[in-house]
Amino acid sequence: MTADAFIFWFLSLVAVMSGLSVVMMANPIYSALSLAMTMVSLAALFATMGAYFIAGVQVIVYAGAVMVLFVIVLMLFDLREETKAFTRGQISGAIKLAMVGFLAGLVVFVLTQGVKLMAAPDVVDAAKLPEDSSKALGLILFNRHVFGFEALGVLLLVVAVGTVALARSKGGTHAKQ
Amino acid sequence: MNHSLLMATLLLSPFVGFLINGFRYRKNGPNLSGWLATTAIAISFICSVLLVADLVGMPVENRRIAVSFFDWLTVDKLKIAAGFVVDPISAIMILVITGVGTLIHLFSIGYMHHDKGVAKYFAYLNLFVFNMLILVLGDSLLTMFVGWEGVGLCSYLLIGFWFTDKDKAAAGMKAFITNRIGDAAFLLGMFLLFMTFGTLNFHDLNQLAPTLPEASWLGAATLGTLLLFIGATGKSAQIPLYVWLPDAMAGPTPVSALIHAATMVTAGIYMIVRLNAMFMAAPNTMMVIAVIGAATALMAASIGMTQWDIKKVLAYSTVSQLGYMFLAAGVGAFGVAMFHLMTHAFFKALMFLGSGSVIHAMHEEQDIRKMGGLKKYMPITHITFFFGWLAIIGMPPFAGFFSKDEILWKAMSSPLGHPLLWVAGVLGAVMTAFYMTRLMALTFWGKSRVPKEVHPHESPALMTIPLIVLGILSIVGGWLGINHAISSILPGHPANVLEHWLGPVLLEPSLEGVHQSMTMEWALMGVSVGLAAISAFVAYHFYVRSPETPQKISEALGPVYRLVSKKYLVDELYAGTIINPLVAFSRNLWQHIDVQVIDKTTYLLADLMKGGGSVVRGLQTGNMQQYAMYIGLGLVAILSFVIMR
Amino acid sequence: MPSSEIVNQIGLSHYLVLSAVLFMMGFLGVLLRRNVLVMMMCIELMLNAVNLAFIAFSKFSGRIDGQIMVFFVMTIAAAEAAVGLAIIVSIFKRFREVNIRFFEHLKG
Amino acid sequence: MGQDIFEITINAVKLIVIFLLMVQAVPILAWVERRGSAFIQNRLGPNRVGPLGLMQLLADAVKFLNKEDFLPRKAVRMLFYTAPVYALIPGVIAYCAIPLGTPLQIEAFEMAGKMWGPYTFAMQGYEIGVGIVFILGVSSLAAYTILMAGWGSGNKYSLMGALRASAQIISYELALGLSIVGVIMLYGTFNLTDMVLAQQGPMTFGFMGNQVVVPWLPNWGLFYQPLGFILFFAATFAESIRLPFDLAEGEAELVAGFHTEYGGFKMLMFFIGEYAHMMIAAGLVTTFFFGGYLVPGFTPAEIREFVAQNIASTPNGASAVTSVIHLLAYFVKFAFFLWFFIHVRWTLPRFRYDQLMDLGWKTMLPWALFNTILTAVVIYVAHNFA
Repeated sequence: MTADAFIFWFLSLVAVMSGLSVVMMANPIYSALSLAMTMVSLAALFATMGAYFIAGVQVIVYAGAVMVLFVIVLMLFDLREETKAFTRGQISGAIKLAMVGFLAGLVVFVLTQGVKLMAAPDVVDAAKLPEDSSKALGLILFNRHVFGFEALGVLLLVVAVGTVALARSKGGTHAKQ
Repeated sequence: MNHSLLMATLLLSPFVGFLINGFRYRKNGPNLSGWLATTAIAISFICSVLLVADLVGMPVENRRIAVSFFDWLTVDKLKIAAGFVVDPISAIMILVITGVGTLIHLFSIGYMHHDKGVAKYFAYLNLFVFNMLILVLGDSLLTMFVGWEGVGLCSYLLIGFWFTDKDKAAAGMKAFITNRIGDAAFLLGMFLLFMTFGTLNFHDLNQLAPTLPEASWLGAATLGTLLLFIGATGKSAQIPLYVWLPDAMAGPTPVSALIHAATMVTAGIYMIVRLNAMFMAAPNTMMVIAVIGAATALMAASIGMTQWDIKKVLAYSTVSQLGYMFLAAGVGAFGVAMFHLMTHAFFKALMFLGSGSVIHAMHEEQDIRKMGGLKKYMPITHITFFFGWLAIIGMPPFAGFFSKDEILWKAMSSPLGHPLLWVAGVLGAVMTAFYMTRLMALTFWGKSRVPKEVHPHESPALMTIPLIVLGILSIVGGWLGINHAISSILPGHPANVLEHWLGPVLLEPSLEGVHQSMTMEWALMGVSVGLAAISAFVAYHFYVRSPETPQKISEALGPVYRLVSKKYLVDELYAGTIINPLVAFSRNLWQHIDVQVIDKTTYLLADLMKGGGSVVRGLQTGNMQQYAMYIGLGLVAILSFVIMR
Repeated sequence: MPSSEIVNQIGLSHYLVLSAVLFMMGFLGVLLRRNVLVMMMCIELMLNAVNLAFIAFSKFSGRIDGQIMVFFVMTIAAAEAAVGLAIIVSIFKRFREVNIRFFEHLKG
Repeated sequence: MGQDIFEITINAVKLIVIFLLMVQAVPILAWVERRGSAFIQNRLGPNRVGPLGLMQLLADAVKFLNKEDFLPRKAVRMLFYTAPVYALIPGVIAYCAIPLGTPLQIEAFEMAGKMWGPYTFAMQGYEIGVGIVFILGVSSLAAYTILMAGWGSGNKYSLMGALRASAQIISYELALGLSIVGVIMLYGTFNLTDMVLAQQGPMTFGFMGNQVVVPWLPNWGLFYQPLGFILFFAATFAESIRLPFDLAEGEAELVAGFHTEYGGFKMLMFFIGEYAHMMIAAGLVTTFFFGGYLVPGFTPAEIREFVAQNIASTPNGASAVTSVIHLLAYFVKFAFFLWFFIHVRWTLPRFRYDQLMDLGWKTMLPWALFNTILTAVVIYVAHNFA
C-alpha cells in the first residue's frame, strides 16, 4: 500500500461517506456540514493530483463561501430535524433507486472497460504536467480563455443584481414598499 | 344625331334614373322620384322614336342600326361585344316598351302616391325598363340573356315589393324560381347552339341556320330551339311554367300592367321572332310551340271564367293571349305574332291600369263580387275600359279584331297550321269574350254591390290621362296591320303597314303551293266574330239581367266547376310531384348524411386529439423530482442502447 | 485483499469511478429528498463530482483545459446556488415551508 | 513526512512543540492584554497572583475548568459541543505553514549501529508548496465555527451575532486575498519560504535595466508594497474579529455575540481560537512585509559564515545557531505585531455594522484592486523597458 494509494483511498472513503451522509442525514444542517466535508476532501484529492490552485479555490470559494451561504440560509430558516425527509411514494422511490443503481452500474462498467484504452498512455503523459500546474493554469486562462473569464465576471454581476432583486421583491425587511 | 350617342342615352337614361332613385331612396319624396323616373323613360321614348325615324329612312334591304360600345367577352372562339341593334323587329319592341312604359310611370305617380318606399319602387321600375331595353336591343343571345336575367330580377323585386307581407314575398320567390328553371333551359339551348354553330350573334345564327328543315327530333337546331322555347315558356308564362303569373298579381297594379302585360312576358315571343330562321329550320319545335300555345290559351281562358279577383281574371287573360301569340309563332306567322303582341300590349296595359284605378278608388278592394255599377262613379275609367273590352273580344274596328283574326286565319291557312288549331283558337276567343264581358258586367254595369263604407270616386287626372291615351291606341293600333281581305273591301285599300315593315326581315313559310281563297277567309272571320258576339251577349245576360243564373249553372256543373275554379290543381300537382319530394329528399340528406356522417367524423377527430392531450397532460405534474426521474430514465435508456449495440 | 495492482496503482479510472459514485449519490439525493435546500446541495455535490472528473482527465491526459473547465463550473455553480437560494428564500417567505411540494405552484 | 523513523519523529515533535507554543502563548498574550489595557486606562490590572500578576491567567484557567458545563434548552447538542473544538483546528493548521527560521541541517551521523543520513529540518510545522492559498483556504473555514456556535446555542441574539461575524469574515477575506495578490506578483510564488528568502539583504531591485541598491534599507516587502501592507493589516483585524471590527460580540449590543451561551472550558477554547487567528495574522504580516525570520540587512549565508568563524565551528552547531538567531529575529517581529494587535483594541472605537460593510466592500476592495493593477504596471514597466 504506497503512501499515495493510502491517501487516495482514505480521501475517497471520506468523500463517499460524507457524500452519503449529505443525502441520508435527516437534519439539513448536518447534511450541509457533511457536504462541506466532502468538498474539503475533494480539494485534498485535487491537491494529490497536482491542481493546488484549484484545490485552494475549491476550499475558499466552494467550502468557504457557497456552503456558508447554504448554512446561513438553513439557519435563518431554523430548520430542525425533518420527520419526513424523503418524498412520499414507495413505488416511485423504488423506481428511482433502481434506476440510479442501474445507471451507476452502467457508468462504472463503461469507465472500467472504456478507460482502459485511455489508461495506457497516462503514465507517460503524467510527467508532462508540471508538479504545480497553477502557473500553467494562469497562463492559459488569461490567454486563450480570457473571453470566458470576462463572461464569468459579467455572469456573476448579473447574478448578484438578480439575487438582490429577487430577495427584496416579496416582503421581508428590505422589501420595496 | 349619330346613332351611338342616341343608343347610349336610350339605354343609360333609365339606368341613371335607377341610380339616382336607388341611392336616395329614403330622401326622395313620391313626386320627385316619380317625375324623375317618368322623364328618364320619356327621354328613352324620344330617343327610340328618333332611332326608328332614322331606320324608316334607310333603304329597305339593310334597315339595321348596329352600335357596339366595347368588347365585353373574348374567350377563344366566343367573342361577345356589348353590341346593340335596332332593326324593324326591335324597333316595334322599343317603341312599345318606352311608350307604354312612360304611360305606366305616369299612372304609378298617382297610384303609388301614399306608399312609403315610392323612390325604391320607381328605382326598380327604371331598372326593369333598362334591362328590358338590353334584352330587346341585344345583338347576341348572351346580351339578350343579360337583359333576360335583369328583367327576371326586377319582376321578383317588384312582385315582392311589399315584402313585409309573407304571401307577397312568397309570390315574388315563386316567380323568380320558375323563371330560373326556364332560364336554365335557355342557357342549355345557348350552349348547344354555340357548340354547333360557333356563334351566338342573332344575325349570324339566322344566316347559318340549315336551309332545309330538320326531320329528326335530335337535330342541333331542333333541340337548341326546343330548349330556348322552354326558356321562353318560363318567361312568357306558358303551360308548364305559367303558375307564377297569377300569383304575380301580388305586386302593385302598374307593375302588373308594365311587366305582366306589356313587356316582360312578351320577351319569349320576341326571342322566337328574333331567331325565326333557326325556328323555321325546326318544324317539330314549331309544331310543339303551336300546340302548347293553343292549349295554354284554352286552359287559361277556362280558368279566367271562374275567377272573382279582378287582377286574377286579367292575369289569366294575359296567359291565354300569350298562348295566341305562341300559336301564331308556332304556325310561322311571326309578323302576326308581333302584331298581336303590340295590340295586346295596348289594351291589356289599359285594362290593368283601369283595374288599378278601380282598386285605387275602391280602397284596395279587388273582389269583383263587392263591386258593380261603378259606371256612375268612374265614367272615364269605364269608357276606356269599355274600349279595351271591345278590343280584346275582337270587335271589328278595334285593335284586337285585326290581330286575333289574322292569327286564326294563319292557324288555318299556314302550311304549318292545322284546322284543329283554328278550332282551339275560336273556342279560346269565345271564352275570352265570355269572361271579359262577365268582368265588365260585374264591375261596371248591374246593381252596385259596393259596401256602404266604401265611396268609389274617379281617379285623379294623372291616372286617367294614360287610360285615355291607351284607349285611343287600342282603337287605332289595329289599323297598322289590316290584312288583304279586309283592305280589299275598305275604301282606298290601305296597305298592311306592318306586313311591309317586317316582311323583308322575317323568313316566313312560302305560300306558293297553298291556295288562299278569299271567301274561306271571310267565312272563318264571320264565324269567329259571330261566336264571340253571342258569348258576350250571353255573359251580359247572365251577369246583368239575372245574376242568379250563373250560380245555378256553377252548382249544376259541380265538380267540373270546382276543378276549374281551383286552377286545375296545377299548383298542388307541382308541389306534390316536384317540390315536396325535393324538400323531403334534401331534409333526409341533411339528417342522415350531413349530421350522421360528416359531423360525426369531425367530432371523432376532435375527441381523438383531446384524448391524446389528456394522456400527455399526466406527465405535467409540476413535481420536479418526477421530471428528474424521467431524465434519469432517458439517460439509462440511451446509455444501455449505446452499450448494447 | 483485492489484487494489488488495482489497490496500489491509482489510475484515471479510479478517480472516474469515485466521481461517478459521488454523482449518483447526488442524483439520488435530488430525486429523494423533500427539502429543496438539500436538493440544491445534492446538485452542488454532483457538480463537485464533475469537477473531480475534470481534474482527473486533466492530470491523466496532460492537458490543462480540464482545470479551466473546473474554474468555469465552479463559477457557474456559485451563481446557480445564489439564484437558487434567492428563489428558495422568496418561496419560504410565501409558504413558511421549504419543500418540493410548494414549487409545484410555479407550474405553468 | 520523511524517509525514516528519526525524521518522522523529529517532525512529529516539531508539530507538537509549535502547537504547545501557540497554546502557551495565549495566556501570556492575555496577560499582556489585561495589563496593557489597564495601564491605558490608568489602572494597574492584575498584579496579585504571582509576580506582576503573571500567575493570574493560570488561576483563570483553573476557574474556567471547574465552571458548570451548561447546555441551553433549545440548543442543538451536537453543534453546540463541536463548535469550540472546531474553533481551534483551522488556526493551528494555518500557523504551522508559516516559516519560523532557516532550515536546520544535520550531518550524517552514526547512532545505535546504524548510519542515519544527513537531514534538514524546516523550522516550521510543514512545508506547503502553495503556502498562501493553503492558509487562505483554511482560514476561510473559520466561518463554520462561528455559525455552528451561533445557531447551535439556540439563542436568537447569538445567531444574529454569528451571521454578522460570518458575513464580515467572508467579505474581508476578499480584501485580504486581493491585497496579497500584490505580494504574490512581487515575489512571483505562493511559497512562503521563497518569499522570505526573496527579502534578503539590503533593498535591491532592478529598474530600467540597472540594479539599484539602497544600503540603509532592508529588502522588505513593506517598501515595495506599502498600500498592500496597510490593506492586508486592516483586513487581518477584520478576519480575526478584533476591535475595531469586533462588532459580532460587541458587549453593548449582542452581549458576547456567538459565544454568549458558552462558559467554562468551551469559552476558553474560543478564546484560544481567537488568539490563534491573531498569531496567524501577525506571522503572515511579518512573512510578507517584514522579511519573516531574516535579520534585517544580513543574508542568512553571511550570518551562518559569521557564526562558523567565531561561535560554533562544527557544521551542525553553526546551522543550529543560525537557526536560533533567525528564530529570535522572527520572534521579535512577531511579538511586536502581537503587542500592536492587542493595544489597538483599546485605542480605536468600534465600527457600526453598515460602516464595517461599506469599508470592506466600498473602500478596501477598490483600493486592493488599484494596488494590484499598480503593481502589475510597475512590474511590467520595470521588466520590459530594460
